[in-house]
Amino acid sequence: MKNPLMKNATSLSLRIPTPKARPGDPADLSHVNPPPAGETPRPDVSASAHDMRDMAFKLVRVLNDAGEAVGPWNPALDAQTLRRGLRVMLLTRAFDDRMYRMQRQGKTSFYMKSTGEEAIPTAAALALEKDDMCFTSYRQQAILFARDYPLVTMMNQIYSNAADPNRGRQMPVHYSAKQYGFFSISGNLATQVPQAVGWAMASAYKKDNRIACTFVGDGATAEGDFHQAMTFASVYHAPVIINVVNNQWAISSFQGIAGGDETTFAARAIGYGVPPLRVDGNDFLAVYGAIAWAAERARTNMGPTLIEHYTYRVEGHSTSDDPTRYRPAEEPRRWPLGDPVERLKQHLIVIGEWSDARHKALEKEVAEEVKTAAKEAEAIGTLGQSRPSVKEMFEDVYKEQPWHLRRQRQELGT
Amino acid sequence: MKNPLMKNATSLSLRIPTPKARPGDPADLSHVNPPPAGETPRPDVSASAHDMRDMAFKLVRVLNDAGEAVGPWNPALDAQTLRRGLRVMLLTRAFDDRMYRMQRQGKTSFYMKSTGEEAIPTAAALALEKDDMCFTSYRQQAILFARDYPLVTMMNQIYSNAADPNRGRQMPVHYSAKQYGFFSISGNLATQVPQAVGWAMASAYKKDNRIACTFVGDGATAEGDFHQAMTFASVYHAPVIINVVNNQWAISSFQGIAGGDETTFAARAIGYGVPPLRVDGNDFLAVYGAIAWAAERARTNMGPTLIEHYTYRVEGHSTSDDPTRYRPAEEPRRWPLGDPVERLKQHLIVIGEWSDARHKALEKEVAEEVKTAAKEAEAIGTLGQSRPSVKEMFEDVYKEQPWHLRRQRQELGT
Amino acid sequence: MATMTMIQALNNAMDTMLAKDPDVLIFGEDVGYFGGVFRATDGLQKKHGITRCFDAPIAESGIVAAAIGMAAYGLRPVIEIQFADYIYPGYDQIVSEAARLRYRSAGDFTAPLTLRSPYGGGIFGGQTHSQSPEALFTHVAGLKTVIPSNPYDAKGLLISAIEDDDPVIFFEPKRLYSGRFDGWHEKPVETWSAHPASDVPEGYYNVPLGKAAIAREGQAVTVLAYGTMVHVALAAAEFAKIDAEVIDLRTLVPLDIETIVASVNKTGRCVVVHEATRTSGFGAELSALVQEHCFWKLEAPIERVAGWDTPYPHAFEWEYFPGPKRVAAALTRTLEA
Amino acid sequence: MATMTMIQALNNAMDTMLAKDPDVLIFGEDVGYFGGVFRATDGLQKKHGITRCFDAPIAESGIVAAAIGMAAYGLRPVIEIQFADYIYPGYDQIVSEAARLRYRSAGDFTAPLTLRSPYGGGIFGGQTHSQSPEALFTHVAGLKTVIPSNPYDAKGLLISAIEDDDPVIFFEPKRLYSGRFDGWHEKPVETWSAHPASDVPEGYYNVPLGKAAIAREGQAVTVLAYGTMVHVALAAAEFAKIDAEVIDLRTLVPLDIETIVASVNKTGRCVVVHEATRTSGFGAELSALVQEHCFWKLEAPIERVAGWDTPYPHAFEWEYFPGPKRVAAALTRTLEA
Ligand SMILES: Cc1ncc(C[n+]2csc(CCOP(=O)(O)OP(=O)(O)O)c2C)c(N)n1
Ligand SMILES: Cc1ncc(C[n+]2csc(CCOP(=O)(O)OP(=O)(O)O)c2C)c(N)n1
Ligand SMILES: [Mg+2]
Ligand SMILES: [Mg+2]
Repeated sequence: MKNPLMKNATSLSLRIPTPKARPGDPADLSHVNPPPAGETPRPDVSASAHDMRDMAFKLVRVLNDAGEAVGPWNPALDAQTLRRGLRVMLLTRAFDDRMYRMQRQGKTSFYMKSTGEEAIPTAAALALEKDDMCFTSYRQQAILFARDYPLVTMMNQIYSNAADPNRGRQMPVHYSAKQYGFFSISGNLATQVPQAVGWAMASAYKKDNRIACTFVGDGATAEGDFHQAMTFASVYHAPVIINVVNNQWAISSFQGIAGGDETTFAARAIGYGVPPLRVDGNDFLAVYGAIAWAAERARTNMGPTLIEHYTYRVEGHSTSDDPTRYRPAEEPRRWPLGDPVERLKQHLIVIGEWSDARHKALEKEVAEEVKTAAKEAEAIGTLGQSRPSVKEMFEDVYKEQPWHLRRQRQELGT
Repeated sequence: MKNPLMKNATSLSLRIPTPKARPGDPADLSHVNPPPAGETPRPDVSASAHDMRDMAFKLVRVLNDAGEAVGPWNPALDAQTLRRGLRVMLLTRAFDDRMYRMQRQGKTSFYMKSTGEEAIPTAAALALEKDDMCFTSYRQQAILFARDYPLVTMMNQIYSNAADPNRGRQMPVHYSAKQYGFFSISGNLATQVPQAVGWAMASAYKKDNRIACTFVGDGATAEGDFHQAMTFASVYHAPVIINVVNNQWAISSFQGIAGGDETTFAARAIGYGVPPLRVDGNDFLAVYGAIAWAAERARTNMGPTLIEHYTYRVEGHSTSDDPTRYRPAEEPRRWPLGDPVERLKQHLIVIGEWSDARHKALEKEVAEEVKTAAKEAEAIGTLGQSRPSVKEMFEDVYKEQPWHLRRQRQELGT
Repeated sequence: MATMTMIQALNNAMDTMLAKDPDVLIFGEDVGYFGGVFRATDGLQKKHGITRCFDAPIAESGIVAAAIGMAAYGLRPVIEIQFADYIYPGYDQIVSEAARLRYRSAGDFTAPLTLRSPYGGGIFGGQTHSQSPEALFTHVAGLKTVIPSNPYDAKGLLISAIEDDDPVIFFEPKRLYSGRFDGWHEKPVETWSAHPASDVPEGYYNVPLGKAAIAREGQAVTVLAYGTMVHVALAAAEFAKIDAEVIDLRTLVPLDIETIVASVNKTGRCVVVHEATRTSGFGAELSALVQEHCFWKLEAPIERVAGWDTPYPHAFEWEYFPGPKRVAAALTRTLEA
Repeated sequence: MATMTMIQALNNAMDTMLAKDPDVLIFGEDVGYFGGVFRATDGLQKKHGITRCFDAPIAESGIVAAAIGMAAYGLRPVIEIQFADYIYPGYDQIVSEAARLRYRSAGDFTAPLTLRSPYGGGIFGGQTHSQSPEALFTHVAGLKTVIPSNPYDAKGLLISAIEDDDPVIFFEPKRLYSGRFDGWHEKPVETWSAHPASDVPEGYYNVPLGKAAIAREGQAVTVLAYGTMVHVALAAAEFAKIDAEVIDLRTLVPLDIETIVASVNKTGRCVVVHEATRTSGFGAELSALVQEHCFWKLEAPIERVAGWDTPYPHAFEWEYFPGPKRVAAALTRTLEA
């Protein structure tokens, strides 16, 4: 059994995973082999997690290359809902584009786009109830658009201006909107995931019927918080949907650095006895179907679901990095699962509910909407031009200001 | 798809898992359904983790009820090795018994037994090379016996006496023995698991051929450290064996509180693309076979393995608790997988290499050995009767004593 | 009124709040059926139901995070960290999340949770069952830190903490759980029943956060202490026969600066006592504050008596613990300065 | 000799040590191919090979733990925590493990690792890219804490940290990475090349840990500072036209008490400056130590100028940051006291 010679026969070596292609190489996405749309079966919502293990290695897809919605995961949405989804995605994209430019113009300090990933938060928001609580990372801004949160207020936050609901205290894009079922975004990765589980436990404790829905990046799944979220969700059967947005990158690190070369992120669920779903994240209908499945499961007291959304981060991580320094410049365009906006647009056209002309008009409309909001926000002021009263720096540290903060405020002379 | 009525149709409720039986109830271990010995297949050491997923839901067993070694996992050890294993287990048990009594007599502050779990560390130590590094919890003392660490030195540690190798700084049972491939035990649960991975990465980095072997309790798998260990081991293919000792209890919490009601602990491996093994932890031969399999894999650069050892904590958590306050008093005796010592003894008798008489003699021999060591240690002194020089309190905080510690030492007058 | 030990008073505080407010719930490692390794939650699950007091996975970070989520929902979770020494895995969730949630969301979400944890040494717990990490929390804006020294305060302060709308770190001096330990470890420990603060009302009351108590009035020197060290300071004053004014801080943040300043201005001398390691301990803050506020009245250097800057060593429990003799020596030095 | 910015000097220190010692290796989030979000490890992977400088999962606790395991094996890992604000998930491994490994095993195992992390504000990073958590490490026995203020020291201290046999927390004032920022944020930042400390030898040298530097000699008042605040203190002295002696601590633990005491005994006055929140900041320890050692020589209360006790707020960067005016005001007050 134990071979005494073996010990000296091999010497170990340290393996550091690397992506298939770096700047200068041609993009290589040959490992992305999506199954045809419609192929992956849809288990009953009451299926046992154990029986669903294989779902971690499949890919839920509804929209085929021809733009048709096929297979058991098709949520069979009406055209109005589909157009609503398209609008939210376009609005998100227009908003992202404008705010990115505003940052480049020095009107704020920082911005983060969600380009290419808009289907995930959009479809999730439409599949959930409005009062379900979302615990997101910084790349699910589309949820706010889907829930009709005022654009101007988002911009005020980005500009840290006098009307900023966060009172100038958070970096741009760290929204908080309790009335819109949107939990305060943290700068610390993954912390929201176990918090969402706690919120869901509270909802169950109060015999409420609201559920929690949380999002975390592929990279951030490595944090201990992810494990604790899965453990607590599993142990207490918390009514929560845990979404891993696998957009292939974590700043400059490809998903292999988070373990994605070894198995899928959906597979993590298996280790906790939680049902896994793995979804084409650029397929609006597939995401909707998956979230609706998980939401029904959660709401009927059957506990948590882990969903991996397979997608691609088309832009840089944020305004602070240049992705062509660490990946082939054409990789985004080569992404085999296409663009979520284009795919939903095509589908609507195929079913006769949309046209290129209407699409152009909608693009114009949302650009106008963003522009109008931007004017309004900029009239209040961009970063440094307008801001809340300095004395607010000392407020909300505690509910009531203790003496030492009062004294510090006086020392500053505000 | 989305049923507007559903939302109000159900209200959630919070589920808190509970064990089948509490004090006053009859012990109920009906969920423990071990497959017959020999049934679980043995994959090739180079099998892919993906193909091995089902191993997480099986149970590697070699010793059948008749005491025969059967099936593909039988490591086919010679009688000498088997007797050595038996001796180490008996020695461990004798040591535990005596030190437990010493604590009860006030000769030290604290003690922790490993009764019922001795096969796991013992077989592991015998299946590993002597210079493989073990990162253990407080319940793998048998490794030290298996590696011929001096009993007296262990007792000196337990007594915090003048000869304590830890210089009176650690609570009892927190051994450290680098020369014996035994990493310093921490009081903080699970921290050793990612450290073991780091050690294994270093070994690979240095093109060494030593591997790391780490142990963590079922309860402690919930710590973030466990997740990080699995992630790093998976990403860097670290030559490490990660052992979860599922002894059903974490102080007063049954393993369902750590997620054990939902799936197996071995299943955690699947989410990281790490091969899982699930082993009858009370079967010396099964544990040996599994560790040898994983060691060969690690040593030949094929990376980590996660092994769940299914066993039972027969005694209280430590000298600080009384288990009959939270579980039926007869539960330990009802454990369906028996006692590891009895099972190995039976096997040795069945193969004609042992007898009741020899067993009794061995029991006496190890008791004597423990007694002799105890006398020697007690001659040096028990807790409070003897200890290192007080000035050692200020040493080893840093390699060199900085001024402030020098001054504090002076202030104390030592 | 009943006579209670500190652990009984804490148990009673939680019992009271579970009965009073359906939004209060308790969880932590071993706190459910078993009632906690120190029995703080003994009987609460049985009395109030399994969803009101239950066991948690061994995951301090998850425990804090779940409590934050619950608090954000609107509950008032009370969590137990089994030993303060094991709080660090949860440190990020406490510091980055609970402490800043109100601030970062401008009050949109808040985290009114109470984190209880036994702390301090004196039980031969070695380096991982003896720590006093309070300074790691007093440095963090947004947290309140509370440490009681007797049964009456323990109950009243814990109730205030649970009702407080901010996150409260509530450290319980485990050495005081069952008796009034005053640092004379060779002598038998005084039972709580011999002490007036063991008279604890059965029902609801509170002791406000942010208010110190004067444990002993005196003229010669001010001693600032909390937790077990209050009793050690009293024993030291008696031992050294010094007319010390012993202030029991009770709440570290927000601190009752007025009581402190009034006392030091009166005595002109100050000794700060804690069990935590000295460097960057909370005593440093107290010393800095006292000299800032009372510089012109100070007649001697402010002394700090604290745990040594080493881990808490198993075999040297009483050399490490800043007992009455060390405190008495500091009092004497301060008076002679 | 070459002219280097601080980030270049740090990069050069790691380059030097990778070349000198095969047991040195570097890992952290984005440090490999990309060279780190602040480019501290730029080019090192390419030059020294992928196993010498590589990316890690986003798991600060795992990063520290792996480094501890490597250090226990015998390597000298250098890890980067992307921002000091993200160190807390790794806090348990640092405090409970790295800091105590030598002590608890009586030297059987040690943890000679270096943890580098950009810290401090001034870049509009808001509450999660601006923190100064040094006091959370100075309180922990077994850790050394180092903070450089200029390129020459940065390289020399980092080399000492890597060679040190104890775990070292090495905080890098990110605001100084590319220029000598002195707190006058409205003015253009002075390039490092204009400063003598940008003359950095290409090869191996070190600056010993535990030794402060006198950044400016003076007679009127002693200013204790480190990192960015050294330059702010210099600017403040100039602005207030006060003959301050500015001490650049460089190492916080172990502290160079001799240099501090000699200076305060000379000037009789002391101002402590840091960017971290004030309460329980390292300034409290400095203030306490100074009054313990120099009580009879002090002619005015020791002042602390520090970050306010709030999170670091995005829109109020310069009201939060303790700039030259606030420091100057404290200097003036101290002289007038
Ligand atoms: C605890 C913590 N560590 C590190 C960071 C720095 N950081 C911000 S975003 C990011 C990458 C996250 O990648 P991923 O989770 O995949 O999300 P994505 O940006 O791709 O949406 C890192 C490392 C952080 N914000 N918090
Ligand atoms: C970080 C941390 N949290 C809590 C504890 C307290 N504690 C010590 S042992 C234990 C139970 C561990 O159970 P398990 O991991 O199943 O191991 P077993 O004791 O069964 O071998 C607990 C909660 C600790 N030591 N460290
Ligand atoms: Mg990503
Ligand atoms: Mg266990």
